Amino acid sequence: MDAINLSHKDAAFTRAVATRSGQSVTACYQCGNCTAGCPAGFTYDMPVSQIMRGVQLGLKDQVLNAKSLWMCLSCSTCTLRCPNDIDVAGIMETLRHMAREQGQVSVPKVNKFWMSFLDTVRIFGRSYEIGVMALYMMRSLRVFTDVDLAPDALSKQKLGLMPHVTPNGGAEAVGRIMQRFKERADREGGAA
Amino acid sequence: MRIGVFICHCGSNIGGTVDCAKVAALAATFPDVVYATDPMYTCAEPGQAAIEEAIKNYQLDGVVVASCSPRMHEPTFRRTVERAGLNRYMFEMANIREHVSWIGKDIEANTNKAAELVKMAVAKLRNNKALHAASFDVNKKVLVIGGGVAGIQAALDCAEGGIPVVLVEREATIGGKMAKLDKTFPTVDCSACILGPKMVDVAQSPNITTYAYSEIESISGYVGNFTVTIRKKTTYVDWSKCTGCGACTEKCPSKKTPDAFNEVTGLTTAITIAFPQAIPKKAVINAQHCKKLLTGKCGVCAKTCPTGAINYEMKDELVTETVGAIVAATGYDLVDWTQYEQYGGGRYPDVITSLQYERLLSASGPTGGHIVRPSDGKEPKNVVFIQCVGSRDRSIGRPYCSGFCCMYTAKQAVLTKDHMPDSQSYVFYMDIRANGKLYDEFQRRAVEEYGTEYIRGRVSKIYPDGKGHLIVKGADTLLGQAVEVEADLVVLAVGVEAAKGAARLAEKLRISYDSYGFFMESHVKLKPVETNTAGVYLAGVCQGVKDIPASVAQGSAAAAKVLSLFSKDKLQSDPQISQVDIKRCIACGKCVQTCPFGAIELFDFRGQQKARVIETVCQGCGLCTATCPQGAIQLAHFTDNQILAEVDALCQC
Amino acid sequence: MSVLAGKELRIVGFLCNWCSYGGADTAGVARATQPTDLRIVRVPCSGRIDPLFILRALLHGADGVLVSGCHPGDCHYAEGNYYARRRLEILKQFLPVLGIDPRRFEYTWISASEGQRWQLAVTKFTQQIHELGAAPAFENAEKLIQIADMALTALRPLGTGQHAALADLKKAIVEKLPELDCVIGWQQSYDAAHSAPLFMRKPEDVEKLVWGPLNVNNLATYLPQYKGKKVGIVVKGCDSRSVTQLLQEGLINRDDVVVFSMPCEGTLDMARINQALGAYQHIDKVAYDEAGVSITADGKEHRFCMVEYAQGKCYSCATPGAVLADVRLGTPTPVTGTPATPPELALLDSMSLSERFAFWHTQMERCIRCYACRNACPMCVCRDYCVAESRDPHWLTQEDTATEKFFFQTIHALHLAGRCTGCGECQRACPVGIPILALRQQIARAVAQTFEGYRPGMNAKATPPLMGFTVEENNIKEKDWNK
Amino acid sequence: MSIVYYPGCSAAGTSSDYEKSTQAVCDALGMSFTPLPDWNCCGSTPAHATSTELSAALSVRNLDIAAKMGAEKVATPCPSCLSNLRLAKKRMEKPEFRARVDELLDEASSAELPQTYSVMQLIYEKYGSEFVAHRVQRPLKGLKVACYYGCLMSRPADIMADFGHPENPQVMESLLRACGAEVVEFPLKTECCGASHGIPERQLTANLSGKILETAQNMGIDALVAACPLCQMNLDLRQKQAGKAMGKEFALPVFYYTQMMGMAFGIKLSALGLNKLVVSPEPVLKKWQAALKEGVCE
Repeated sequence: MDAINLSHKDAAFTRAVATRSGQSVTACYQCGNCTAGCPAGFTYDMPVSQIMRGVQLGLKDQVLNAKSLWMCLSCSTCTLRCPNDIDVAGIMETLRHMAREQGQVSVPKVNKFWMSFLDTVRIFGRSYEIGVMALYMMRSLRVFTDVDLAPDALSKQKLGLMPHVTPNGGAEAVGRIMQRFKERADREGGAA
Repeated sequence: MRIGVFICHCGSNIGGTVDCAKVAALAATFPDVVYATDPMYTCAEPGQAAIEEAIKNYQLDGVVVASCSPRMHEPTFRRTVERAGLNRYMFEMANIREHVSWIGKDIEANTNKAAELVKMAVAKLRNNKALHAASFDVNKKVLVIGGGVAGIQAALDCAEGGIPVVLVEREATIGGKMAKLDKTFPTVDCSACILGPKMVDVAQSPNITTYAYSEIESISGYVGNFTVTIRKKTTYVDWSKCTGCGACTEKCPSKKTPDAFNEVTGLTTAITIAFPQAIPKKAVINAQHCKKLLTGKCGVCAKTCPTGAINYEMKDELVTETVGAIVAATGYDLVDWTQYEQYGGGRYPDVITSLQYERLLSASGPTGGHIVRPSDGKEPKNVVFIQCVGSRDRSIGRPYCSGFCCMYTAKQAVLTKDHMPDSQSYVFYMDIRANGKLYDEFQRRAVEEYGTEYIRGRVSKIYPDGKGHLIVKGADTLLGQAVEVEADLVVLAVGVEAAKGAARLAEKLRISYDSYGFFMESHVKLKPVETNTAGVYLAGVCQGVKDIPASVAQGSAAAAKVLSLFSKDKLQSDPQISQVDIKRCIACGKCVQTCPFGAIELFDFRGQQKARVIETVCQGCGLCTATCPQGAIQLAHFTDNQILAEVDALCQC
Repeated sequence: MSVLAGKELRIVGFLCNWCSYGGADTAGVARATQPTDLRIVRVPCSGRIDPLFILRALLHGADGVLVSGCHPGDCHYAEGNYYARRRLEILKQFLPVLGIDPRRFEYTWISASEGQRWQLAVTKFTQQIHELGAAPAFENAEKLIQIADMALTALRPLGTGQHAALADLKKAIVEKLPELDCVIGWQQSYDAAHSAPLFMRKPEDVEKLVWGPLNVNNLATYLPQYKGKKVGIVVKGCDSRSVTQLLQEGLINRDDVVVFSMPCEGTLDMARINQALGAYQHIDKVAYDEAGVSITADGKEHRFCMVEYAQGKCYSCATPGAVLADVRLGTPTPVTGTPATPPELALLDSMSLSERFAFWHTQMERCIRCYACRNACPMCVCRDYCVAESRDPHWLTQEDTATEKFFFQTIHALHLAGRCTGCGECQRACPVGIPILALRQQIARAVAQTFEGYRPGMNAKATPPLMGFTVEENNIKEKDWNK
Repeated sequence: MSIVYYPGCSAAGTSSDYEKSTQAVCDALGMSFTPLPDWNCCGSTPAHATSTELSAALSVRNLDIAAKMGAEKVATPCPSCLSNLRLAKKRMEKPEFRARVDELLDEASSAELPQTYSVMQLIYEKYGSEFVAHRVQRPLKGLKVACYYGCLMSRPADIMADFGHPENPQVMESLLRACGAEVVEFPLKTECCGASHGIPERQLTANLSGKILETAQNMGIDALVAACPLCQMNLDLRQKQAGKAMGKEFALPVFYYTQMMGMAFGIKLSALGLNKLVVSPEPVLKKWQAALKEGVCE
C-alpha cells in the first residue's frame, strides 16, 4: 500500500461535505461509536468512522468510491449515538448525493433498485411492488432474487399486482415534479 | 493633573495586532497627559521600574496602563504606583489585550479602539480621588466546607497552623469519595489505610469542630468577618450521647434499606453507621425506611440503645459560626449515567458504575471483597470496562475529560485479575490519559502483566442476549471493525460533575461557577486556589476534575492561603465603598431600602435625618448610587462623574 | 477621535466586573473573534448602572448600548442585577416615546465562564446596530409641530361640580381646624376665572374656599414641606394619589395629615382657556352650569364646555373620588369603561420614531429651562439638590442645547418611574406648553404592563416596582441571542 | 379540526393487513380520519438517497394538499412515511430550501404545513392506556410478547422527540400492557431490520433480521409485535431466509400492534388480516383462547 500523500489532500471536498450536510466534520474525534453501532457495517468496505476520517483528510476518491455509501440503511443509529452530536447519517447521505453526481455508484444493484422504485412512483404516483420488481429485474438483468419467497408472497397476497394509480391527476403531478427535478439536476450539472 | 500613559506591547500579544506606538502618540494628545510611551512588557520588573521612574521624572500624579485585563494586573500596578509615592487609586487600566488585540486582527480598527479605551481611562482618571483604606480586625477562624480528602487536608493543615477550624460535611461521616475506594492507583495502596489516619487526626484535633450531616444554610459578611449559619440535619440520634457501639444497627428490623455508602450495591438497616471507620462514628436514622418514623410502631433502637440517644422527635437545628475565611471543598458527584438508554438506562443489574465496583472489591463492602454479579451472585468471567461514560460527550452536555477514569479503570482491571485469576478484562477506551507520576507505567502493566484487553473505541450498545450474557457492541477503530464481547459484568467508568447543590452554594459564597457547576478560580493558571471573593478559597474537585494527589495538594494550598491571610492582625478594607454627601441627602431612605447588605442607616444629624454608610458592611456594589435621585450617595472610584466622564470621552467627539 | 468611517459604529458597553467583564475576558483568552465597535465601561455591578448613563450615551452620539451583568441569582452582590433587570427593562420600553429605536439598547446576562455567549452577544448586537445604521443626531432633527387631539370620550361624566357639598366641606374643615396648623385648599385667584392655593388657618379663611373646574392645582405638592406638622388638605381624586404616593415613600406621615375630599367632575385645561380668552382687561362674570363655564371678559362671553375643554388627564381618569380620605363628602362619581390612552401619549403613539425625535427636538427648542415643571411636581422631592443644577454629580451642563434640555426631561421622567401618578402638574406649569406629560405617561404604561397593572399612588403600603424585585419576573424576557 | 390520513403505498400491497387492522382499531376507539385524496408516494429511501429536495417535494405535495384541506395533523401508520413527511416539514422551515422545493412543485406550497404523527402516537396521546384498557373485551392473557419499533419510529431523535426516548420508546408497550399482554422489554426494539435492502442485498437483511429474531426467541416470547410494514415483512416473510443466515430455525409469529389491539378489542380476526401472516399465528391464538377460557372458569 502506498503512503497517502496528505499534502495533496482535497480541502475543498472536506468543505463541500461540511457545507452540504450542515455538519461540523472536525467535531469527530474518531471514537468509533458509529462503526460500533452500524447494523450494516459488516457489509462495508470502509467503516463509517473511517469514512468520517477520510472526509476530514479530504480523501475524496476513496470516500466517494466506497461501497459503504450504498450499503447504508439510513437507520441513523450513528447519528443517534454520536457523542459529538454529528449527524453522521446526514453526512453519509450527502456523500451518496455527491457520488451519484460524479457518476460513482459502487454498488449498482442498490442504485438500480432505487431507480426502479422511483420509476414506478414517477409513472403511477405511488409505488407498487410487482412494478418495482419488473423494472429492477430489467435493470439488473437478473431474475427475481427472492424466488424462495414467491410461494409465500403470492399466496399471502404480499405483492400488489395492480398498480394503484392516484385518482385525480396526482400521478401526473408527481411526474411533473420528477421531470422538473431531472431538468434542474441536468442544468446544474449533477447526474440524477 | 499630570498623567502618564503606558501602552504595553505584551510581547506580540498586543503589539501583533495593535500599533502601540501610534496609540502612545495619540495618548500624548489627550487632556492632562504629559507623558506617553509603549514598553514591551509593562508588568515585568523593568516595565514597573520605568513607571516608577516616569512618576518621579515627570511629576506624574496619575498613571494609565493599557495592557491586559484589570482582573489580571490591576493589583500589580496599583502597588507599582504606590511604591512611587502615588495613591494606589490614582491609577487606571485600559484592557487592550483581552478586549482588543486577542479578539480581532484588523490593525487599524484595533489601534483606534485601543486609543479610545485609553482615552476613556484618562477621562476617568482625571476624576479620580485618592482613597484610603481603613483597617479592621480579622476573625482568625476558618470554615471548611466538605470533608473529603481535600477538605480534610485543608482542615488539618490549618489546625496544625494553630487556626480553629469549622468543618462542615453533608454526609454522616467525613472521608468523601476516597473513603469508598478499595485501593488507589498507581501504588495499589489500600485507600482506607492511608485516609483513615487522617480522618482520626481530624477527630482528635482540638482545633477542629466537625459538623457532619450538616449543610451551609447561609453566609453573610466579608473577608475576615463572615457569619455562617449551618443546618444540622435531623439524625434522630443525640450524637452527644451516641457512642457508636452499633447495638442499634444490629437490632433494627428494617434490614432492606438501600446502603448509600455502598453505592446501593447492598442493603443495610434503617439506623446505620456508614462504615466501621466512620468519623464521627455516630448512628443516623434513615427516615424513609424507619418503621417507627413511618408507622409509629417499632422503637427497637430506642429500647436497645444503652445511652438513650435515640430521639424520634428530633428536628433540624441551626447553628451560627463566625469565621474569617472559607475553604470550599465540596467535591463531585457522578454523572447520571442512566440517561444512556443504549447501555440499558439502569435496567440491567449487571451494568454497574466504577464506584459500585469499588464497593464490590472492598473487603469492607457488601460482598466482603468478592466480585459477584448483582443479578445472580455468581462470579463473572468476562468483565468489560467502558471508559468515558458521561465524559467527553457533548451530546449530554459533558464535553470535558473527567481526568482520573483511565487510571482507576486500569487499577480495577488489575484488581479484577488479582481477585479472579481466571477472569478476562476488556477495556473500551478512546485515549489513555496517564500523565501523572508512575501513571503510564501502571497502565502498561495492566496490559502487559495482567493481560487486560484494551480496545480502542466507544461502545454503541449493551443488551442482554436472553441467555445470561450481556452483549457489548463496540468498535475497534484500530482494526476498523465493529467488535462484540459476551460479558458477564459491565463496569462503566462514569464521569464526574460538580457536586449536587454546588451552584446554590456558589451563590451563598458569592463566587462564580462555570457552565458545569465547577467553581471558578481567580485565574485559571496563576490563582487556582483563590476565588474572586476575598477570603474564599477552593480545594479539590469542586474547582475542576483532579485526582487524589492533586486534591490533597490543593487542600494544602488553600490552607496556606488561609494561614497567610491570618498572618496579619488587621486587614485593609477596600475603600471603594459608598459615601453620603450629607448636604445633598434628603433622607428619603431609598438607598436604605435597596441596599442588599443593610449597609446604610438613617441617623440624626443636627436635628435632621440623614443617611450614612457603615464602612465595614458596604461591599461597594453601587446600587444605592444608581438609586439615589439627587446623587447624594456616591460609590467611591465609580462615581457618577467618573462614569459620565468615560461615557462622554466616548460619545462626545 | 471619530468613529472609523464605513467600518464601525459607536457602541458602548456597561459590564459588571464579576461576571460579564470576566466573560469578555474569557472570550479574549479563547481568542474568540468579535466585531471591534464595542467599548466597555467596567462597573462593579449591573445594579450600579443608572439607566441615565445609557440615555446620556444614546443622546450624545452612541449608536447602541449593551449592558451585561451576572445571571439573575448569581449576582456577586446578591441582588444588584434583580434591580437592574427591572430598571433596564423600563428604560427599554421608555426609549420609543423619545424617538429612539429600542433595538439600540439591549441588556443581557453573561457569566465569567461564558466566553462563547459573550462572543455571540457582541456579534449579534453589533450586527443589529449595523442593520439599524448610525443613530440620528437629536440636534439635527427636522422641525415638526403637532398638537394632541383632546376630543375624547371621558370614562366618567364631566361637569362643573355645581352639586358639590361645599357647605358641608367648609363645616368639616372648621370643625377640624383647631387640631391642625392649617388646611390647604383653593381660593379665587387674581380674578374669578382663575384659582390659587388657599392656606386656611382661621375659621374665617375657610369662607374663601372654592370648589369647581378651575381648581387645577395639585395641593399635595405643598405637603412635604409641612412634614412634622399637622395639616389638612382638600383633594380631588388625582391629588389623593399624590398624597398616597408621598405616604408610601415616607415623605409625609399619615398621622400628620387630614385629607378632605369631594368627588371631582373634571378640571379645565387652563392653557387652552387662557388662549381663548386672549389678552383681557377685566373679567365681568363667570357663570357655571351643569355642562360648562361661561366666562365674560371685557364684555365678550366665552363658552367652555367641559367635554371639550377638560384637562387631558381628566378624560382617562378612573379615580374621580379620592383614593384615601379622612373626610369624604358628596356622592361618588360613577366610572365606566377602561382607561384609554391619554391624548398626549396617543399623539406620540401615532408618530414614527423619527417623527417623535423631530417632535421633541422642536418642543425642546422652545424650552426656556425654567424648571417650572420640576417645581410643580409633587413627587420631585430633591428640590434644592436636583442634579440639574449640581456639579458633583455633573449630569447636566448649562449649555443651552435642545439635547441638554431633553436630557433633563428624561432625568425627571426616569426619576419618577414607578412613582409618577400622572397628575400632570409638570405640563400644566410649563409656561410654553410643552406636552412633557407624555414622557411620564409612557413610563407609567410600561410599569403597568410589566408589573401586573401597577399604578403609583393607589396603595400606600405597596412597594414601588423599581425599588423592589422578584426572583422570577413574569413579564421580563431574557434576550435570546440565538434568534 | 380534522386529522388527515396518509396510508402510504404498502397499505395497498404488502401490508394490507396492517391497513385493515389499523382502520378496525381506530373505528373501535372512535378515532376518525379524513382520507387524503390523491396522495402520492413519499419517495421512501430511494428518493432521499437521491436528493433531499426531491424527497421533500414528494412529501410536501401531500402535506400541501392536507394544509389546503385545513388539516391540523396528518396521520400515517408507516414509520418510513412518517419520517419523510416530518423531515420535509422541518426542512421547509429554511427559506432557501423551501424556495428550491417550491420550484419543483406545480405551485408554491402553503406557508404552514401540518405536522405528521404515527397512528400509534395519536392513539396513545388521545386515549391513553387507561381508556384503551377500558375498551378491552378479550384481554391478551397468557401472551408474552416483545415490541419492535424498528429504526424509524423514534428517529431521527430531533424530529421525533415527542414520541419518547429514541433508544427506548414505551408507547407500544403501554398500549399492549393495557390490552392485557405480558410485555417484556426488548433490548433490540429500535435496531434496524435491514430495511429496503431486502431485495438488492438480501444477505444483509437476513443477517440483521436474524439477530433480532434470535434475541427475541431467546427471551421466550410467544410473538413479536411490529409497527412498520417493511420491518414486519422482513421479520415475517423473510423469517426463513433469516433462519438460514443464522443457522437456526425460527418460528416466531410477527404481528402488527394493531392486530394485537384488535384481538383484545374483540374485533373479528378476519377483519384484522391475520390470514396474511406468513409465520402461522395459530399457536399464539390457541394459547390466548385457552387462557381466556381458563379465565371464564375462574
